Amino acid sequence: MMLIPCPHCGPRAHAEFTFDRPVEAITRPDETPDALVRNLFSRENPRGPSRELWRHTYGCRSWITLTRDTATHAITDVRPVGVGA
Amino acid sequence: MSGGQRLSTGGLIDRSQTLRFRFDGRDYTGHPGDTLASALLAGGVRVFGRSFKYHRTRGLLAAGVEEPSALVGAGEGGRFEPNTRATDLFLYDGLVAESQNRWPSLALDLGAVNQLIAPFIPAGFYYKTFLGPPSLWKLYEHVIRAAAGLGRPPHLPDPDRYERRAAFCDVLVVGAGPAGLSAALAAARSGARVALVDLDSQLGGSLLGDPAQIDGQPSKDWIAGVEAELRGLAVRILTRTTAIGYYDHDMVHLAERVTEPGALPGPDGIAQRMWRMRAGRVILAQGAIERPLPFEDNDRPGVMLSGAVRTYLERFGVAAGQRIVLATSSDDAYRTAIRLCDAGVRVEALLDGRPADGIDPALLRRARDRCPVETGVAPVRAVGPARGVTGLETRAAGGNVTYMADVVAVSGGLTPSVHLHMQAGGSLDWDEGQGIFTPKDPRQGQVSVGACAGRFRLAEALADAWRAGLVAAEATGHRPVADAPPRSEIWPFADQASAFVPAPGVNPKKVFVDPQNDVTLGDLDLAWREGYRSVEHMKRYTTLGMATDQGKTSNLMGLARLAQNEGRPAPQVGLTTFRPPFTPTTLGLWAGEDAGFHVTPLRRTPLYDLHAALDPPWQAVGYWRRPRAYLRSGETLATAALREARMVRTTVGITDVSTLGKFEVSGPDAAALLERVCATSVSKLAVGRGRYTFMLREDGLVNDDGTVWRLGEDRFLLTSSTGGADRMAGLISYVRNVLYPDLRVGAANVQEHYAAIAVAGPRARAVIAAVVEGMVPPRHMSLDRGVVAGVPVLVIAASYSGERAFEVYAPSHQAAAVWTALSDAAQAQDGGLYGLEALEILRVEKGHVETGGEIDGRTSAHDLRLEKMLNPRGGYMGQLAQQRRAFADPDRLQFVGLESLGGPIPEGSMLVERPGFAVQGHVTAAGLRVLEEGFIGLALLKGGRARLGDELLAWSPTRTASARVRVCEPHFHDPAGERYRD
Amino acid sequence: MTRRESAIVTDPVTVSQPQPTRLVRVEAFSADRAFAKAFKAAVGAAVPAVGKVTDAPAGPVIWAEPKVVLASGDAAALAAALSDVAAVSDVSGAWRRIEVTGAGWRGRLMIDGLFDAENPAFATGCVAATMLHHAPVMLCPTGDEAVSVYVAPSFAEDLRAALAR
Amino acid sequence: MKYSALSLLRAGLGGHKDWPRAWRDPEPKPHYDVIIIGGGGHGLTTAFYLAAVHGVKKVAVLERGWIGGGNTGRNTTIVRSNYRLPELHALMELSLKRWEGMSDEINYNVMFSQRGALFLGHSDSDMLQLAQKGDAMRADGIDAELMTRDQVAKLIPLLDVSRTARYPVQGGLIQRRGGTARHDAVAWGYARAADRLGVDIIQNCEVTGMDITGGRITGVQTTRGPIGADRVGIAVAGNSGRVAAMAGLRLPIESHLLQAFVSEPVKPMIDTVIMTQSLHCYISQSDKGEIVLGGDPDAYPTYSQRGAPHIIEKAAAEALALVPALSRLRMLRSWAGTTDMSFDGSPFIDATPVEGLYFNGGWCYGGFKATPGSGWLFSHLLARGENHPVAAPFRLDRFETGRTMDEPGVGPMPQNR
Repeated sequence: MMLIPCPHCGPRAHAEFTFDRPVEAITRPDETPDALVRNLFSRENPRGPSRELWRHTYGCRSWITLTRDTATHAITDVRPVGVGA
Repeated sequence: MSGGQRLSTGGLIDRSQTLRFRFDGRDYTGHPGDTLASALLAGGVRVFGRSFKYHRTRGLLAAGVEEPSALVGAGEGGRFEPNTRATDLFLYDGLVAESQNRWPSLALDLGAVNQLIAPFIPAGFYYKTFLGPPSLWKLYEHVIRAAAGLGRPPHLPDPDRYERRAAFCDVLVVGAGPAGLSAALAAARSGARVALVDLDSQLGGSLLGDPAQIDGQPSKDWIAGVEAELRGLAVRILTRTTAIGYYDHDMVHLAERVTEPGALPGPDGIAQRMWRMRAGRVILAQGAIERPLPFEDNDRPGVMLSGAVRTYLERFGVAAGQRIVLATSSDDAYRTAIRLCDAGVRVEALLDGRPADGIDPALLRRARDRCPVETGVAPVRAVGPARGVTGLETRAAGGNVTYMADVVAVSGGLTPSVHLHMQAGGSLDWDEGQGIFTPKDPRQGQVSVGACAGRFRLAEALADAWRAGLVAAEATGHRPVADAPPRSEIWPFADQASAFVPAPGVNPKKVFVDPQNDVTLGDLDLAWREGYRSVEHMKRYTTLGMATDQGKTSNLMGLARLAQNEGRPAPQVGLTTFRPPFTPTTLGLWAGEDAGFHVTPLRRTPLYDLHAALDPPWQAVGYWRRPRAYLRSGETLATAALREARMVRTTVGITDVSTLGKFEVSGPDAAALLERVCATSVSKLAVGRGRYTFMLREDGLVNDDGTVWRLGEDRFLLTSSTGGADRMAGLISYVRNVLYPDLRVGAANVQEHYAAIAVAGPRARAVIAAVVEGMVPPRHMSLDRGVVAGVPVLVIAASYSGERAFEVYAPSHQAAAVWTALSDAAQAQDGGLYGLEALEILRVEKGHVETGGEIDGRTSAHDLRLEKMLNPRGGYMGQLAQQRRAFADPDRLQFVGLESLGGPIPEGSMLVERPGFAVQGHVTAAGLRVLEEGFIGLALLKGGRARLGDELLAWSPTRTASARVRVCEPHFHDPAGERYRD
Repeated sequence: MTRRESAIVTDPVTVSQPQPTRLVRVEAFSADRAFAKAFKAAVGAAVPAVGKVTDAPAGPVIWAEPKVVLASGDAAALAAALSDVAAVSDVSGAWRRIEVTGAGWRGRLMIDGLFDAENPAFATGCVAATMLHHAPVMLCPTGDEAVSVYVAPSFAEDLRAALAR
Repeated sequence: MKYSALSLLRAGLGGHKDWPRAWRDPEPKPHYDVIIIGGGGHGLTTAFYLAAVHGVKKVAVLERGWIGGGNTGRNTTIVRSNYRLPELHALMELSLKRWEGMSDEINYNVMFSQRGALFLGHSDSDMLQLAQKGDAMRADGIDAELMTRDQVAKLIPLLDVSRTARYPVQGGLIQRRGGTARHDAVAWGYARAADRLGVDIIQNCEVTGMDITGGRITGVQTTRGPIGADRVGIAVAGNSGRVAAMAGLRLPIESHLLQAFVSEPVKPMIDTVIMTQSLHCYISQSDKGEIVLGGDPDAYPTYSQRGAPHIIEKAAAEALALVPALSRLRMLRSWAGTTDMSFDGSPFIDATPVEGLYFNGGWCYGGFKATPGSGWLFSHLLARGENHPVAAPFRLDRFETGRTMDEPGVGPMPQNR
């Protein structure tokens, strides 16, 4: 079970969090149709460091971005997103 | 005379107490501190079980968890545990155990006939035969399955409980042998929060079977002293606890056996406990596992590991046999020979495969003082019947010599236990001389000390472990103490040579590498000849190392054979993957508290107890439970539901809708946020008014629907379906926090703040007027606030049933009084309660789409006839994605109504021209006209919007039911909505 | 030689029935001084720091999310007082409070838990939101031998039974 | 040498000395008509059908490790075609029919056991959904039968059918032709059969780059040197993203992880494959006697092939809720595979924008049952350059057009699947 260092709550078990998407897949409603298809419906899907959007759903409910190595699960550079960022 | 016997003195057992137990129907005795293995060995038992394929007799090989052969069924009834290692069960009074995988009995097992056809059933034979159609394989399979499997399957539910517990520490030490104790002491003295776990029943590890002098005192006393000091330093000490899995970021799962297999638990009823231990640093001190030697019939009962023979002697006071011969390629066996002789047990000879000049002369002298020692001698064949070995044939320069013995103690050297290091993602070094892999790069916070790091000399292990303890304490923020590490007497002899290659002339087909799965060197050679040359192919083709011991004593010998066949060094050939659990772990323990009824949480609405008192049939909706109907005596579910539906159409009914999603959005940008989340316009809504809305997913398909209400200039209430509530909470939070963090708005999830009670029917207005003080019943799609029985309520005039209806929102902890008041008023109007079934009948007749029904995650706004409500200004989630070409395909499945031209329409059935014709759609909901005759339904039909009037067959082959139907508008009841006007 | 007692503090605890709360959700439009001033005036206690609880006359004030605080009191009054600096919603019905009292409360919260309640740093004045027996909860120690466990009403009955087991 | 009881008998008398290698270990040739990247079940069946059905002579399968080492060797061995959507019916039923002739087709016993694949229903609404799935199957010519609680109880004596269970059993939907198969045997069997038709199976040969000139593929770079080809087919499941990236392609695929675990072997106790509408666990018993269990995927992208323990805990709890007698069995081993999750849960069998380069992937966690069907369809595409009708809907551009096939209707985020 990964340990995710929440910027507000400190290190917590990843069962308290939910993965939402890679940051590249964040699509605003006002994007162009091509950008939408590119961001939402295709992925770089790297084997290695990947910038991701998670939420501390069963903790402080805040959103965070972090870099996680998809092979070793090493987690670095955790930052709050949006409100209170 | 042959077989084990209890010596009059010695062993760490409590001879003052006698424990009685049964094995295969016979009574035996033992003492506290015995394992089932040591007690049976003391009782002269030699055959413990039968092997998987050839059903050859199996004795006791080891003393620890690496035991591959002595597997028994332990306990009775719901506590019966098959495949239990006799070495991993500490004796208790009244234990009942049985041998397994034999019919009719252990002594006479018909399965042994497989040995006659052994030449025709080598590894992988089943891939080459039993060919033909699957129907033929089914017949063969029936026989194969009956023969396969080891223990008897349990068939009763488990009466005991399993607890799961989180725990945290700075330093976790796995293994409480000399190295583990030293590391734990160093870390604890330095002030770290330490946990020390060991799978044995007491601390000491290898010292229990191999006592030594440490810090000038016998190891027994040293251990007791260290344990006392550790407890004084608040170290959490867990015995009978196995570190079974090393997971991400130094989380280690520890399986604690609170009770022995089959034993009764204490008052708390807990049989085992799983610890989720999060550690800062992990010090692995798991020790090493001894390797057997390759010779013919080396699987005979009586062939045992040399360290095990020593442990049975020193720890359990049991001589494994009357006359013992030792064969070794390591110094370790010398200690066994010396201790046996000192205890008066007859040692026929100590046979060392290494040349004389490869052995320390001082060690040879010590052994030769006590028993004959020969060097350069390799074992060739175990002599003796299936019942048990009677001697060992060996080859030496002078020729073959056979030594008579009832126990052949073997040692091919020690293999460091690198399982957890590898599970953590570590890598390995290879030492060709000793034939061992040792831990290299850790990758996580683990370090290996002592024998599991390849450090077999006690003095060296103690010092190395002490340093590791200090480093771990410092790494977790504590100042390391300056004390000196524990010192032990110097016993320098710890050399070993790998002895994987059998003596010349030995028949590989008779050399057992994996005794439980009956895998021989011959099988490994066959696999290699046939091209299964990756270590993983060899393992899977021969099933080497796939038994319950997972190859703890066999994997390396198998790997060495492959390397020999390949002509490549072992590290290039590689090992198979180390996977959790380290030792097999009870499924009930994995399930923890969630077994049985608590497999998932049960969410109760605030009015649950009021419903439960009427004992309604429940409908699971996610983790919620909602009443389906309130049956009166003599009613079936169907008749009750129809009565309730008619009641709502004619008088008034109330129902609990508390599970709906509810969000209170407030602030200057509240409308702006809602117009991102909802696909309909919201900002033009007048205060006090509400309207239907729906939400799209980012891929443009409909996600959920609900209603939105303007409570104030900057305050809205948004509702969504029960099924969609959690999805909507996530979507709103994503839009608010990630996409538009700068909006001045707050979005509160008030799903559980409000209980919600729907009041529907022609007399609903009268009920509201009678019960709610301080307001006039709001007109349709309007809201107002009032008081019911002293409780402040919000009343919104929304309808799902198609009747004039209201939803009364009250704070959850005050809702019971509101329900009772409304219920009494409804009964006064000849109305009453209605449940989900009636609600479904009503909404189908009205033609409302439902999340999970028509909104099936594959339908668009246009498919569901909702496109006209889309917000013309756009900017809502999913807006762009719904412009993709396929959304305009004419043959999309579109929402329609169905009128039956005959009987009831089977719900879920396929819409076809005629049976067997192409499927053109399916029935999403089936119902009936509540106050008139006729069966109706809702459906999704290809190009449905343009096919009003078409006639089709609603066909259900699985229920052999069908109905001819005509496509129509999906609104059967009051399409114009006149009933909403007062 | 017999099995060592497992190293767990098994002191008894008493578990109360779920109690209603008077919590009000206050989401600051921006966490600036204006908000802090208005909040202190309206609630009678300072805005709690991250992971902290402050005490106000009407009851505890609990940090919940970035820019979100759960104050105790009357929702309408707070909404009026804070309308231009925060979004205020009554969530009193969305939480229940279960009191766990006794020396063993920290050990009890480790069962089927994810959070380190045995860490002495987690003491009176702290709040930790986590999962306990599969239920989302907020844990607020209120003394050396007492902790308030806030949980949504729908999970409250199962959680109380699990804690009392 | 043909495998049969007779040949086994004859070999037994000779000490099994003369069995030939099941597949050769050739050096890579400079050029092939078709290269398949990925030596799993899908790659090997594709190569076999290219040679056996389409007569393509020079075919190579390039496997970076050992054949069958990816998802082929990591799944829970379930074979069925009880899906809901028509496009998946056609695909999975084509595959199931090929399973029924597989052992004879490749003269290698894959132990395909048609013991029935049963979905349990725990409420009237579950039973309605199962009836709908069954009706959809029967309408497309696939066997499906509803079962009452008593019939289910007779089929699975150890199932908890008590009314007070958290998920009381109401009945089920069984596909009798579904069941299990020995996963390793599928890889080895097709490798042997393909090798006998001249296909080169090249292990320890990782593709490290693609040679593309003028928008057309001419070959690949590998750890054993460059190899030319007229057409290249990608069938690497969880590594689809990384291999496609070598050709500059971004795929609608995210690599996730699914765990599975087995118990110690016991005598027969479960004779059919158990799945359930309301829970996510699935249960069967291998011929060796191990209970094979699986549950939820780990909901985040990963190539680690190592899952989180709380997922296993949930799967064990669900399995015990259905079959309480499993409690005292012990878990012997747990592992994980890398699942190539597509964004509607359906696979891709299609050409790519690079001429001569074709892609087969996106099988999520349901690829094993589709192994022979996937090979049949992908070989058709590789041999003829245009898709088989059954494979036509599984286009790479379906997310641009919107013609998605989302069976559970959960939308584009793979972790919700």
